[in-house]
Amino acid sequence: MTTAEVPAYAQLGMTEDEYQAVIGILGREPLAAELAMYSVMWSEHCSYKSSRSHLSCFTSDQPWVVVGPGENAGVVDLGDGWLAALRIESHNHPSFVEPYQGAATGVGGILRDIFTMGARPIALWDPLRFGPLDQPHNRFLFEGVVSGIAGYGNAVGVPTLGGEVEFADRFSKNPLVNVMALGLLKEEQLVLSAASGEGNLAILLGNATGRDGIGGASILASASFEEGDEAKRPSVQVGDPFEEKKLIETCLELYDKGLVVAIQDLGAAGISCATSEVAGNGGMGMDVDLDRVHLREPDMNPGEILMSESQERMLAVVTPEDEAEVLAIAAKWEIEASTIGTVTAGPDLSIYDSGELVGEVPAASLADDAPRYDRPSKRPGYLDTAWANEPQIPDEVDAGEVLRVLLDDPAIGDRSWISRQYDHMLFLNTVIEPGHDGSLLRIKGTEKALAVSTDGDSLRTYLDPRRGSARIVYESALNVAVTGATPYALVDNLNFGNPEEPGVMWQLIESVEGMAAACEALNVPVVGGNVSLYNQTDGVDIYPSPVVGMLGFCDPMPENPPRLDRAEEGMSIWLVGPEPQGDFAASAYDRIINDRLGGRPADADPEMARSVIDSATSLAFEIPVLHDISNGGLAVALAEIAIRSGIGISVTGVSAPDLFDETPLRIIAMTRNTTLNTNAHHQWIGTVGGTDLNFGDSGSICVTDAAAIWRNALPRRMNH
Amino acid sequence: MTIAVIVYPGTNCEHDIVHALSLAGADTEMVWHRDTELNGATGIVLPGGFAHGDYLRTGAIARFSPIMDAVVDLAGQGVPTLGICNGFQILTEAGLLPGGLVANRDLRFICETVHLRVESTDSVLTRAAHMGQVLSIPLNSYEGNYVADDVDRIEAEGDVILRYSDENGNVDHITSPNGSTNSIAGITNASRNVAGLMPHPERASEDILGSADGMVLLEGFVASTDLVDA
Amino acid sequence: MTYSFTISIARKAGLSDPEGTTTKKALNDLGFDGVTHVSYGRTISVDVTAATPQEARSNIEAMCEKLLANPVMETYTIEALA
Amino acid sequence: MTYSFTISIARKAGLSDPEGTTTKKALNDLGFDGVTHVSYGRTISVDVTAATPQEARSNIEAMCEKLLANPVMETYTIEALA
Ligand SMILES: Nc1ncnc2c1ncn2[C@@H]1O[C@H](COP(=O)(O)OP(=O)(O)O)[C@@H](O)[C@H]1O
Ligand SMILES: [Mg+2]
Repeated sequence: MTTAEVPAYAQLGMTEDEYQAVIGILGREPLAAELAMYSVMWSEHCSYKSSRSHLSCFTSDQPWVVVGPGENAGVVDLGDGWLAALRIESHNHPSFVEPYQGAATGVGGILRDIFTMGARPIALWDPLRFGPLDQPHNRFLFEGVVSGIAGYGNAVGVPTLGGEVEFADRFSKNPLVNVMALGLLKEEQLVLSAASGEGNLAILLGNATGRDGIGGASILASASFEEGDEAKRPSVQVGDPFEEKKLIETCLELYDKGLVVAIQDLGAAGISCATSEVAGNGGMGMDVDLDRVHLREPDMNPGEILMSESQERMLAVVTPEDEAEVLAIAAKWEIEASTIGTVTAGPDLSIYDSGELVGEVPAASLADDAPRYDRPSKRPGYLDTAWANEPQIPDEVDAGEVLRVLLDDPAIGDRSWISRQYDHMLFLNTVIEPGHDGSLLRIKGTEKALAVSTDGDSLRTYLDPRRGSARIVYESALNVAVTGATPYALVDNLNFGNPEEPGVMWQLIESVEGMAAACEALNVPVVGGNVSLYNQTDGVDIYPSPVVGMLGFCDPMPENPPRLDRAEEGMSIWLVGPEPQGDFAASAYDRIINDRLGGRPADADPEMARSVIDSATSLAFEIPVLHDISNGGLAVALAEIAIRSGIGISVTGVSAPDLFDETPLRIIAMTRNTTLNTNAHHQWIGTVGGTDLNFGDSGSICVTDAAAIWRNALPRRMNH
Repeated sequence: MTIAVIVYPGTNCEHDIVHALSLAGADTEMVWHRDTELNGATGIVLPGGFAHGDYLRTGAIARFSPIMDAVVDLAGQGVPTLGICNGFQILTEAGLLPGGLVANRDLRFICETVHLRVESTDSVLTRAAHMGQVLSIPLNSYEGNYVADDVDRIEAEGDVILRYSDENGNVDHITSPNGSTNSIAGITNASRNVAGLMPHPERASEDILGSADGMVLLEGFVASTDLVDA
Repeated sequence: MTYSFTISIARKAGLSDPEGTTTKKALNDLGFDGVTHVSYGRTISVDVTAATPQEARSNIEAMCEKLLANPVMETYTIEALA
Repeated sequence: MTYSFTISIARKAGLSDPEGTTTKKALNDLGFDGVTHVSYGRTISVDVTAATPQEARSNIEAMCEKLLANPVMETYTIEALA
């Protein structure tokens, strides 16, 4: 079919029914600019049309939730007037097209979500997924994404405190680049995105509008990729962290002086999305004059101006009396600003270009009337085969030999090849830096601290989306608990394949329900999230990859929080949590040593989860070393401590298979004395000392050898 | 007695250095780069960050900020002047310190705690440290690789104040983290009142941050500002 | 025989060029009011040994495609030096 | 009248050129064994309005001296475009 035969709405990715719905709303055929607006605002990326009905099982009614899902970021109360804002986002497809700029603009976008709320962004985390590093293109993507995050995050002046990374074949043509951001604010600085006050003005702040990423939201984020799609490349957006830095300072000064009625960042669908959202959220309308938009390229048409996704722009609603002061503050920080609109009683968003009305639509309809789909779901056929294909673990294993292989895995080995490229110290808040479990940040001037962990486990969620998803919630909770924090709020990022396939919808629904149940069990509110669907290339869906970002909170912070490098001669080693259950499905042992994937992951018991997590939080105030057991089981967790502390460890009475078992909800604790003060189930397993990691009859490895392998896992693959 | 902390668009370590200088007992005042006066400043700090986005060359555009006439003027009068990281780059661009900074050897950003050996105590920055002392201080830069076309003169005149080393103070040029010529991490000018270094002493200002070794440098600097008549 | 080439790499038209924009502003601030546009590019000079000039050039073309230029954002031209 | 110039800036000989060194190594690793030397440069294209071509060029020279190149580390050449 030639383009001429394809109707305009279809070229923009709309279905016939959606087009009819637009006609129903307007009572006429849409003008070109109007059609462009609906097509982007009703895209999967902006409207969550496939997932929205399933997200309602998340709850966020805990009393410390100040702003739940729906705004740009979730906000929770930390007491004494302090609030924290958090949010997670994906930039998967743009990062595949152009890894450096895709990842960089992803960082820029998430930061705007945070300072839109009135908060100063204080930290970032980067959950990543790529194809195996033995393929050059995967190395190219990985290198590009990491340097893009570094290039933007470091220059914009927000430290990146951690993240996670997985490598698996299904991500080769569809890497996942998620970013989580955290902000801090005082109560009185909180701003929302609902415009009010007829006659108030809308001011566009920041970068000039150019032809960046027009249609990017609908094309890149809402449709599957095919081989050859690289031709769509002109829609690459170039990030400018310097502009963003100035924009952050401008906005924070505006909030400080109380000059902002409402504010919204410009993301997907640019001006059309931002103006309709601020107006629609406040039940108002807006007159927008496109002639006043500062442009990078003079000859842009109205549709292009409305749809442009140029980075580093914000839309602030201010009173006419404050306009001059707002413009002066922007000028002081050396950013451009233009007054492009006026708030009206509504309900229409009316767009003018050269004095002519080029679009007039009910503002709220772009968001509220977006279609919702209850797409069919069906348990996929692969599960029965996979579950039947149980891991076979020999009774006799040489743990030293197994460790040599596991420690060399790029997702188990030292990830400081990544975190060394990120400024992770700016603001002097970082108490636990990347390379431990959760990150821990102090809040200067208070006793309080925040902990964060991001976690995903795509192979386990593939084998059982419900159990796997619950387990990542518990794992992230444990990761923050071992720093002394209590799990306090969660954001989630749902990276899935093509939702038009029933098997993918089933994975999504199971996953959401699994996460929701775990959050319920821990009384952790879900304050926000992001959905990234259509992660499918050449007909192959990615592994279902929900990712969570857990915020933990402590007040006060432990004076000397546990660290992996604090093990010393003579300390007692304890294993806290359930007995091993032979949980090898999607374990590092089965994936890496056996080179296969199968079986059904164990379920995590909510009662046990509460008990272990609570005990971790309180032990963190008393003992020097506390580490949760995850990828690679007990043996890898102990090796990490031995390597980081530069000392040997002797374990007695743990059989070889149990060393690599990945039964959830377990932690290692080390104490200077011979008792462990906890109610949770625990047992003594050994002592710190010597030069080897010694597993008795099951084998041993010298710590310096283990360290060399572990340290070299990423550099040997990436430094050529 | 106030130390002026200069803020350019894109600077991001200004709050951190203010925090650490106040731990060292100093009063500070942030000065916007468009200002032109530094009345009464007994010391000047150019903090780290990405002034003007590091576009063109690091420090190149910042060097022409309106405040720079006053900085050059006071530095010429002997007022203690310190450039950290991006501030160091600006000082070299402004000609207040010799040499320049180019991309790290492996073309990757480096954020990690490194060891520095004190090479000279004859500068406003190192006066409180002792010769050969090894300090554990974070480095955080992409363009931290020091080059100079007259490095022999710089060495001969004793302008090098800090070198990258191992934890025992051994200097090995091959293993310097970023490829710096002669492992140079910090230098001073002929009058010893202007100093610049790539690592961030303010990031090693409290034990809870992993090291407080930067304080010996900052305290020395603050002490030298105490000697200035405002 | 060694052949020398210079490869000039420019950003594709239409993409934003923050470095160019910032430098233009700096030049205007410095009093160079006449400056109306600044854009950035890079050059890579490569010496390569090959049997014939044709072989050298086709080598250089392969390097550009594979590594030196980013086809998503950049265009390039190759110049042989005498 | 607007005149266009391209300024090519190179690292002074003898100073380290990490971009060049790393790129040479990467090319060799990719199998381009014949590559014996790689060096990096930047180009800045500037459009400037002036009364005469001479004035435009002397303006460009002033920009280079003042801002665009760093004489401590770099050398530059100016080329006028037709
Ligand atoms: N992509 C990344 N970016 C930055 N830091 C990372 C990244 N991946 C892993 N890390 C850091 O490495 C450490 C170990 O990560 P991981 O093994 O995922 O921890 P856990 O198993 O406790 O969840 C963490 O501190 C984490 O923040
Ligand atoms: Mg952990």
